[in-house]
Amino acid sequence: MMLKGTLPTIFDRSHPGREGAALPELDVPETDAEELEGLLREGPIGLPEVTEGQCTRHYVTLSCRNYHIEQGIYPLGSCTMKYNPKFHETIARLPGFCGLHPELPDREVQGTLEILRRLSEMLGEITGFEAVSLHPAAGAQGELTGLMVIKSLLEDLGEKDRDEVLMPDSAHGTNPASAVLAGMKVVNLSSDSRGLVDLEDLREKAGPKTAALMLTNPNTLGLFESDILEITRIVHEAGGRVYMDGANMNALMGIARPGDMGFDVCHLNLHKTFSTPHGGGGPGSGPVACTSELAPYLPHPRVVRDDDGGYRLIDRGGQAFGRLLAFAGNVGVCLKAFAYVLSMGPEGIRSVSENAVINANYLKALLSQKYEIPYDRGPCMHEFVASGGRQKDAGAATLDIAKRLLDYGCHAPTVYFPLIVREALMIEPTETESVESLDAFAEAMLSIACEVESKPHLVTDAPVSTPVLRLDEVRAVKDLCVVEPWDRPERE
Amino acid sequence: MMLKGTLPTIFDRSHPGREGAALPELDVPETDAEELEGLLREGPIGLPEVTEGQCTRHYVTLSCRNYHIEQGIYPLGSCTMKYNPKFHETIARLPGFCGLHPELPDREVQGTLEILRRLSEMLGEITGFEAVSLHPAAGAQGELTGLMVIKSLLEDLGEKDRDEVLMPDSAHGTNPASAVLAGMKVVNLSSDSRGLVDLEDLREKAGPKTAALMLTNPNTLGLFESDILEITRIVHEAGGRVYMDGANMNALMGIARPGDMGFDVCHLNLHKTFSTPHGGGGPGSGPVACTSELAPYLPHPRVVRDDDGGYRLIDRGGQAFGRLLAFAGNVGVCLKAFAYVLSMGPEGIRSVSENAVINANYLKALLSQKYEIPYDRGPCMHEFVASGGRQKDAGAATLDIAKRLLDYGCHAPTVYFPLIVREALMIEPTETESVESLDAFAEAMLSIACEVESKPHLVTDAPVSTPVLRLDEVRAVKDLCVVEPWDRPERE
Amino acid sequence: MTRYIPNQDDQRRRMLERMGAGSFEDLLAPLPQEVRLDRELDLPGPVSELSLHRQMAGLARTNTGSEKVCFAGGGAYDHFIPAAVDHILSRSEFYTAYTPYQAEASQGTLQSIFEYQTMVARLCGMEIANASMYDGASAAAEAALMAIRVKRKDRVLVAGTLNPRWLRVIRTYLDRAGFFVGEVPFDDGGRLDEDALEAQMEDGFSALVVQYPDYFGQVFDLQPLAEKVHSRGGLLVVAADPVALAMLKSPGECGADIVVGEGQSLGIPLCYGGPYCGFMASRKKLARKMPGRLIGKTVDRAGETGYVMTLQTREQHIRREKATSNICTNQALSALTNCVYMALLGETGLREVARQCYQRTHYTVRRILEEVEGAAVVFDNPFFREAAVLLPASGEAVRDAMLDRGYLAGIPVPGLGEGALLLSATEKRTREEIDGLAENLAPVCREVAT
Amino acid sequence: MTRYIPNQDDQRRRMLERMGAGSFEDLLAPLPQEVRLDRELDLPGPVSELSLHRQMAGLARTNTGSEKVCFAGGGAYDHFIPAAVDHILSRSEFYTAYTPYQAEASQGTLQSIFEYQTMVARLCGMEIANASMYDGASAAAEAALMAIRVKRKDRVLVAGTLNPRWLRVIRTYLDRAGFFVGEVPFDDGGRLDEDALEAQMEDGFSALVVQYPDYFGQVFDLQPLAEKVHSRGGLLVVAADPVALAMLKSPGECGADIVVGEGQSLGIPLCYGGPYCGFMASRKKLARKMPGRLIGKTVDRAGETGYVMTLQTREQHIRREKATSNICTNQALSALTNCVYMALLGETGLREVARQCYQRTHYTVRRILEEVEGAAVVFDNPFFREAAVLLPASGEAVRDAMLDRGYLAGIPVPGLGEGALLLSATEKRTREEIDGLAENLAPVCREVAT
Ligand SMILES: Cc1ncc(COP(=O)(O)O)c(C=O)c1O
Ligand SMILES: Cc1ncc(COP(=O)(O)O)c(C=O)c1O
Repeated sequence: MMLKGTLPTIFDRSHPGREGAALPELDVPETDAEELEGLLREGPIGLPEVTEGQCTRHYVTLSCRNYHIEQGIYPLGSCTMKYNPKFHETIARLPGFCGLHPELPDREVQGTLEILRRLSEMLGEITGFEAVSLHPAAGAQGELTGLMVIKSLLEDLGEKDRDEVLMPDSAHGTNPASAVLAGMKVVNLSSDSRGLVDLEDLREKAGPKTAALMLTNPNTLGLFESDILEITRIVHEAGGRVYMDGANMNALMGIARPGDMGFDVCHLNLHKTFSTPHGGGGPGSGPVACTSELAPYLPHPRVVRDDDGGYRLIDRGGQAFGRLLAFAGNVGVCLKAFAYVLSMGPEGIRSVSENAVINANYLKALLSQKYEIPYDRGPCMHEFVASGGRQKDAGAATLDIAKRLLDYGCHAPTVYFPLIVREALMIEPTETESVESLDAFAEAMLSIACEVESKPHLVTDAPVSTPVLRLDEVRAVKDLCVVEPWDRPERE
Repeated sequence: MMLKGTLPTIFDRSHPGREGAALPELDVPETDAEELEGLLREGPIGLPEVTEGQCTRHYVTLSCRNYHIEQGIYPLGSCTMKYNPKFHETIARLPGFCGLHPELPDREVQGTLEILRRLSEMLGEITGFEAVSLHPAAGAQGELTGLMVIKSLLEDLGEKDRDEVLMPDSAHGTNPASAVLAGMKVVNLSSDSRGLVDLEDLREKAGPKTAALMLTNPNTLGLFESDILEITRIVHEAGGRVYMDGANMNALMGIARPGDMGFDVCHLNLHKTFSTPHGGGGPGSGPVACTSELAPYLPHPRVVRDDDGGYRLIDRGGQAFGRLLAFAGNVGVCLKAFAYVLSMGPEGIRSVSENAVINANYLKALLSQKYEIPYDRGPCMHEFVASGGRQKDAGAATLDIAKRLLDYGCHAPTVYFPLIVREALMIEPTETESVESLDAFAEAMLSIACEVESKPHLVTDAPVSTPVLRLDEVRAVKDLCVVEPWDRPERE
Repeated sequence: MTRYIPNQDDQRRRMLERMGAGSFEDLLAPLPQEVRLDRELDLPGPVSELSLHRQMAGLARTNTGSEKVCFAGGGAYDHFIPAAVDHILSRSEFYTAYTPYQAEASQGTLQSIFEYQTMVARLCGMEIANASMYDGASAAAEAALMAIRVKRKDRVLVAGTLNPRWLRVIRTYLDRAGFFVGEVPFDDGGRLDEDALEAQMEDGFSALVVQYPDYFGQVFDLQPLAEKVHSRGGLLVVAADPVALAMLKSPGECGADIVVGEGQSLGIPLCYGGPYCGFMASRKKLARKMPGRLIGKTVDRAGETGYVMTLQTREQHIRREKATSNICTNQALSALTNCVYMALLGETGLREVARQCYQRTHYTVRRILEEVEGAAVVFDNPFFREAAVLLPASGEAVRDAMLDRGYLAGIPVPGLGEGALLLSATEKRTREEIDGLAENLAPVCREVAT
Repeated sequence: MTRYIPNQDDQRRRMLERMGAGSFEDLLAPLPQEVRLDRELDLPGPVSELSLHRQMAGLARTNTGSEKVCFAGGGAYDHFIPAAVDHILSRSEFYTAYTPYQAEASQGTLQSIFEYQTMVARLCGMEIANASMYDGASAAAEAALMAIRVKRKDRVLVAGTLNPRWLRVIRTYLDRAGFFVGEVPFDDGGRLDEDALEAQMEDGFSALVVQYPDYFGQVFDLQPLAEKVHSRGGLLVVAADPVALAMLKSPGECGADIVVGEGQSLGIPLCYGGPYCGFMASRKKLARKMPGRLIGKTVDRAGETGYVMTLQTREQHIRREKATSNICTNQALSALTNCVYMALLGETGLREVARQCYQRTHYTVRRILEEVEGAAVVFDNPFFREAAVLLPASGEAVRDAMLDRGYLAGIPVPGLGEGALLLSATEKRTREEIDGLAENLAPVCREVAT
C-alpha cells in the first residue's frame, strides 16, 4: 500500500501560484520601501509553492518512512529510547508556556521560572548535587559546560596548567570532542579485562596536569564502575575533578547518586532519562549538576527563589563562565521533564531504573544463547553490549544484522560502539518495553543468528522491507549533494 | 519495516495490573455502598489492562494499516473525499467550544449558538432555501428528516394518503431505506438512455399517492438532471414535493442552487462538501434545507436570533415534527464547516465546484482511453462512472481492479454502484487533488487495464502490498465473529 | 487561488484543452440557463487562518459556560480524558479515512472497531455489539424498531423514568414510522408503576425500554423486570450508562435482550451535545435484525487474521428498502474514542471512574443536605452518579444564580417539583468544588426564594 | 505500578528467574554498598494526569506575560504559525524517532532535513547548509570556530551591532577554547566604525561576524564589507534574520562565506527562549570544515533515491577529538518545523511575511513618533523589522508600565540611551494593537518621566 523507492521532494510538488497559508491583508498604511533600493532581493528565493493539503500529504507520507517508538522496540544502546508520555506534549503547547517572549521581565514569567527552579532541585536530588544548570541544549553542550566549569575553577585556583582530561577508550565521541572544544587535551585510559577503568593506568596518568577525569557510569558497556570510590579518590588526590557523563542515568535513579560516588559534576540527558522525545535527533536538554565548589561557575542564566517567594532570573554578574545559548535553554523540553518527575514520583522514578536494569539483564540472558557477550562477568545495568563476532566469522557483519532487524519490524541496536568491542551491538531496551516485547525482539535476534548460519544472504541483502534498500554511503560522500540542485531563473 | 499479517488485539496485549491512566485519589469521605448490595457487578468486566505506551503503540500501529486522505488520492465516488483543513480541527478542540455542557442555558453558549445560526444562513444561501436545520447527524438522518418534514406538511394539508416516494433506480441505498423508516413506500423510476430520469416513467408514476420524489442531483452517474425544471414541475403538479439528496453538492456550489431548480427540501453532507473529516465512517452532519412552506416542520432544536442580538435555542412548541437526537446535533462538525465557509469565501466556494468539475472531466478524458464510460454524452459534473465491463470480459472484475489499485498506492473508486452500470467504477477526484495526482491515478488505472490484458493474475491476485491479502467476506458471515471470544473467569 | 485548491489557471487551461473544452463554461452545458446562479453567493470571507483564529477565539470566549464548574449530567458528563486519546484520534490515518469499504486498506479502522464492539459487548454483558449509532437516544429508538422487527407488535413501552429527551426521540422515530409508544409512569417513590406496566403489557407490545440507572440516577435490579417482560412475550431494551456498568450488574446478566447507551462519558468531549456516540449490544441470535454496521473477523488468502464489514445484507446499500436501518455514516471516530478510552483506563481504571462518580455524587448530595436548609432528596432509592434534589427555591432560578457564581449546579426538573434539580459529580469534581457548590447553594436558595 | 511501566511483579519475578537472579537486589551486586542510596528520593508525586493538568495549568496562568501584546523582538518574534505545522510535528513518526542512524528506516527524517537544508541554502544564497545547530547564537560561535579552522588565525572580529546575547555566547565559546574576540564598535550614526575595523583587521583575524539586519534592525549593503574582509584574508560570517532574507539581497549574493541565524521566526513558538533552531550555510568548499550533521542524497542498491547522514568523518562519533564540533543531538524537530513552515508559506507567503513585518514595524515607529512627544528614532538608517526608538523616559520603566496596560512594548537598550527601546511588529500585530501601543505610550512616558 505504501509506495517504495524514490519519492518526489517538496520542490518537485511545487507549481507557481499555489499557496499553503495566507496572511490577513495588510491593514496599515504602506511605506514605500525605496530606502531599501539596491538592498532588495531580486528573483525568486527558490521555496516551494504547494497547498496545505499537498504539504501535509508530502510530510505525512515522509513520516511513514520513519521507524519510531510508537511502532516498536527501539533498543539503541546509550540512547534510552523510552516512551514519551502524551500529556507532557500537551503541556508544552499550553499558550501560557509556549507564548512567552524570552525578553519578558521576571514578574511576567513566574510559572516558567518556578518550574525551572523546581526541576533544578529535583535533578539535584536525583544526582546528589548542590546546584544544577538547565542551560545546555543537549548532552554534548552539557559536557562542554561541565568542563568549562571545572576549567574556571582551576583558573581561579591558579591551576591553569591542568589541561588534561582523562577518559576511558570506551568513552562516547562527544567526550573527547567536548574536551577539545573546552581547550583541553584528551588522555585516553585503557579498560581492563573486566571492561572497567584500568586502575593502574589511571594511577599512572592522573597527575599535576590532570584537569579532570570524564567517566560514563554505568559505562558504555552497561557496566557499573565498581571501583568508583577508588577512582574518584585517585583523581581527587591528583588534584583533578571528576566528571560523570550521565547519559546512562536511567540505570541509577533512586538507586545510587553520582554525588555520593565522588563525582564533582555530571550532565543528564532529559531527552533520554527523563522521557522527553528525541525529535529525530533533537531538541534535547543537557542539564549540568555539580558540587557547591563548582556551582559559582555555572553559566548564565540561573533561576533563584527570593525570600518573598518570587522567582528571579540571574543573567549577569558573579563567577559564571558565560553562556552558551542566547536565552535560557531548551525550556520546552524542561517542562516535559518536570512533568515526568511529577508523574512518576519517588517510587516511580526508582522503579524506572529497576525495570530498566531487569529488562536489560533479561534480554542479555536470552541473547547469550546465540551471541557472544564480552565482559559478561555478572549483571549489567540498563544496557549491555553483545558482539556479532561469531556471526561476522560466519559471513554477516553487525551492520547486516542491524539491517536485517528492520525487516523483522524492530529497530536495530547501536552498532560499532563502544569501540573496544568487536562488531559491537549495544542494546538498551528501557523500562517501557514489556516482557512480551523483549521476547519478540530476542526471537528476531536469534532467528537472524540462525539465518546467518543457514541463509546468510537473507541477512547480507537486508533490508528488503524498508522504503529503500541498503543505501550507498560512500557515494553520498563522493558525489556530495546536500541541497537539491536548482536552476535559479536568470534575473530579468 | 511494517509487519504484515495478523496483529494481536488489544486484549492480547493485556496483563493484570497494568494501567494506562490513573485518577487522582478520592478526596471526599466515602459512603459505603451497601445500599447497592446485590446490584454490584461481580467478576471482571473483560477490559484490557495496558500501559499508555502499549495502548498508543497498538493504535498507532493499527492506524498505519489504514489508507487515508493524507496518503494519496481517495476517489470514492459519491463520498467527496477532499482534504480536511488542519486549523479547523484545532478550532473544534478549543475549550470554549468543546467544554460546553448541552444543558447550559442560552446565555452561556452564545458563541456556539451564533455559529450554528450563521452556518444555517450560509447553507441556506448556498442551497437557495429559506430555512435550515443542523440537527441531523448524517446524510441518511437528513433524508429521514426531510421526508418527515414533508410527511408532516402533507398531514397538515390533510393529504395523509400520499405515502409514495418516487426515486430513480440509480438512487443511493439510504434513499429507499429512509423512505421506509419515514413510514412511506418506495416507487422506483427507471433511468433513460441518457442516464437521467425517464420523464415518461415519472409522468406515469407521479400522482395522488405521491408524497415526494427523491432525486440526487447531479445524479449518481455524475450527470446533471437537465430536465430538472420539468421534473419538479411534474411532481408539484401531481401534488408531491421534491427532495434533493445533496450528497453531490460539491458539483454545484456557487453555480446553481437546488432552491432555484424547484426542489422543496434537500440535505447536505458537511462531511463531504464542507470538508469535515469522515473519521473512518463518521461522525458527519446532514443539515436539511427547505422552503418556507416546509420550514415550520423542521425538527427541534433550532437557533433564532432575537431583536436584542442574542441567540436563542427553540426546543419546544410550534409545528416541529420532533427530534432525532438527544441534543442539538453534531455541533463539533458544524464548527468545522462554518470555519470552512469562512476560509473559502464566496469566490472560493464557487471555485471548489469549478475545480471539482474540471478534475472529474479531465480524469474521465484520460480514463476513456481504456475504460468504457457509459452514458457519456457530454461533460459530467464532479464525478463520473466508468465500467469495468471490458476488463471483466478479459478476466478481471471491477473488484479486482479496485484491489489492484491499492498496490499502486491509490485508493479505489466506489464500486458496483450505481446499480444501473455493469461493473461500475464511480470516480470522484474532488478539487483538492492536483493535476499531477490525477495524472498518476490515471496512469495506475491505465496500467492496470494493460495488466488485465497481459498478466491478469496480477490483478486478480491483488492486493499484495497491503497488510493483509484479499479477505474472505463469505467466511465472515458464515462464522460470524463480531466480538473477541473471552473465557470469562468464573466468579469466586 | 485558495490554500486548499492546488490547480492554477495555467494548469486548468491545459486540462480543459486535454478534454477538448474551450472553457469551464462548456462543462456547464447540461445546466439549463434558468437554473444557473447569475451572481456571486452572498457569503462572508475568505479569511486567512490568522483572522479565522481571531474570530473563532472571540466566539469561543462568549461561550462563558465552558468555564463553569459542571455538576450537570442528564446524559452528558464532564469526565477526564487522557491526552493519549486525542493523540490517537488526531492520526490522519484514522480521522481522514472513509468508511472501510476496501477492507485490505482499512484494517486500522476495522480492527479497532472490532475491539470496540468487544469492549461494549463485555461491558453490557451481551454477546454482540455493533459499530455505533448516532447517539444514545437514536440508538434507543433504533432498538425499539429492532424489537418491533423481532416481535412484530407495533407498540413499544417506555419507562417514564427514561431521559425525557430520549423519550421524545423514540416517539419521533416510532410515530413517523406508524408505530406506537406507551409511557409507563413512575410512582411517588420513583419506581415504575407496576400496575400500569401490567396493564400496558396486556395490550401487546414488542419491548419495554428502561434506563439503567434511570434518569434520576436510581438503581433498581433489572432481573425481576426482565422476567416480567419476557413472560409477556416482549424484549427488554436497556438504556444504560456505560460508566455505571463498570460497577453495576450488567444488563446482560439481568436478562436484557438489547442494550443501548450513550458513549459520551467514555472519552468524548461535551461539545454542546455532539458528536457523541450511541452504542448497541444484543444477544447473538438477534444479529440479523440489528441496525448499523458490524465488523467481523475473518482470514485472508494466506490464512492471516483480518477484519471486514459483515452481515452487510442487513444494510441499506445492499438491502435498500428492506434494510434494518437507513444508517450509513455512523460515528466511527467517536466509537474509536470510546475504544481507546476504555483501553487506556482499562479494567481497574474504569471501575475507579465509576467508584469516584458514585462517591463524589453521594458526597455532593450529603453536603447540600447539610448546607441548604430545607433541601431534600426527591426519592429515597439507591442512586449511582446522578441525584434529584429538592431545593427550597425554583430550580431554574437557582441554576441561573449559581451560574453567576461560577457553577453549573444541575438541570432543573420541574416535573419533580419546582425546586427539583438533577445533579451529578464526576471524578473531575474536587472536594473543594463540591463544598463550594453546597456552600453557595445555601445563600442562593435564600436569595432566590425571596 | 505506573502508567508508563508495563511489567508487573509476577512478570518481573519470572524474568529474574530466567536469568538466575533471586531478586532485583542481586543485580546490584556491582554497586558497592557505600554508594547505594539507602532512602527514598525526596521528590514530589506521583500525580495523576488530571492533577498534573491542574498544577501545570495553574503555573501557566502565573505566566501573565503570555497574554501581553508583543512588540519585542531581539532575536525572538511573535509570528503566526499555521496549524498544519503542528499536525505534522505531532506525528510520532517524527517526534519520537532518534537521530537517523539506520538510514533505511529513517527516510522520513532524512529527506525532510535534506529539504530543510535546501531551503536554508537558497534563502541564504549559499551552496550548502547543515542539519541545524542548537540556536542562532551558538551557530554563530561555531561559525567563528569554523572560520578559525579554515583561516588558522586565533582571532575573530565581531561587529558591535551584533545582538549582545550572541556576542556573549561567541565570547564564551572562543575564550574557553583559547581564542580571541575583537569587538568592532559602531559610530553615533549606527554604522560600523571603519577605522576601528581596519585597525583590528591589521592584527590578523580569521573572520568578521556581522548581523544582517543588525541588532537595531538596520540594513546596510554587505557587499563592500565582504570585499574589505576578503581583501584582508578573512571570512565574512553573516548572522541573518531568515525572514529578512525573503526580502533582502541574500548574504551569498553579497559575498558572505558562512551564514548563520536563528530559525525561531520560521514556525517555532516563543516558549521563553527555547527550543529554537540555529541554521548554518556556507560555500561548498568549506563543507569539510563544517560542524554538525549533513544529510546527503544517494541511491540504494536498486538505484532508487535515498538520503543518509554524510561526511560523518567530521563528526565526534568518528573523529572524536579531531571532530569539527562536539555536537551530537541537534535541534532536528525544530529544523523540521522550519522546513514545514517554509513549505506552507512558500515563495510568496514568506515574502509576504517579510513585507508585513517591514510595513507594520514602520507604521509602529511612525505612530509612536506621532503620539509621543519627544520620541525619536535612535539611528537614521533604513531598517527592516526592528527599530530602536528613544523615548522621553526610562526604557525599563516604560516597559514595566506598559505591561500593566497589556503590552510588551519592546526591549530596553540602555546602551543607546536611557530611553531607548528596541521594538518590532510582526504580521500578527494589527493596526488596532499598534495604535493602542502608540496611544498608551504617550501617557505612560509622561507618568514615568515624572
Ligand atoms: C554516553 C553518551 N554521552 C554523551 C552523549 C551526547 O548527548 P547528546 O546527543 O544529547 O549531545 C550521548 C548521546 O548519544 C551518549 O550516549
Ligand atoms: C448519494 C448519497 N446519498 C446519501 C448518502 C448517505 O449519507 P451519510 O452516509 O452521511 O448518511 C450518501 C453517502 O454515501 C450518498 O452518497
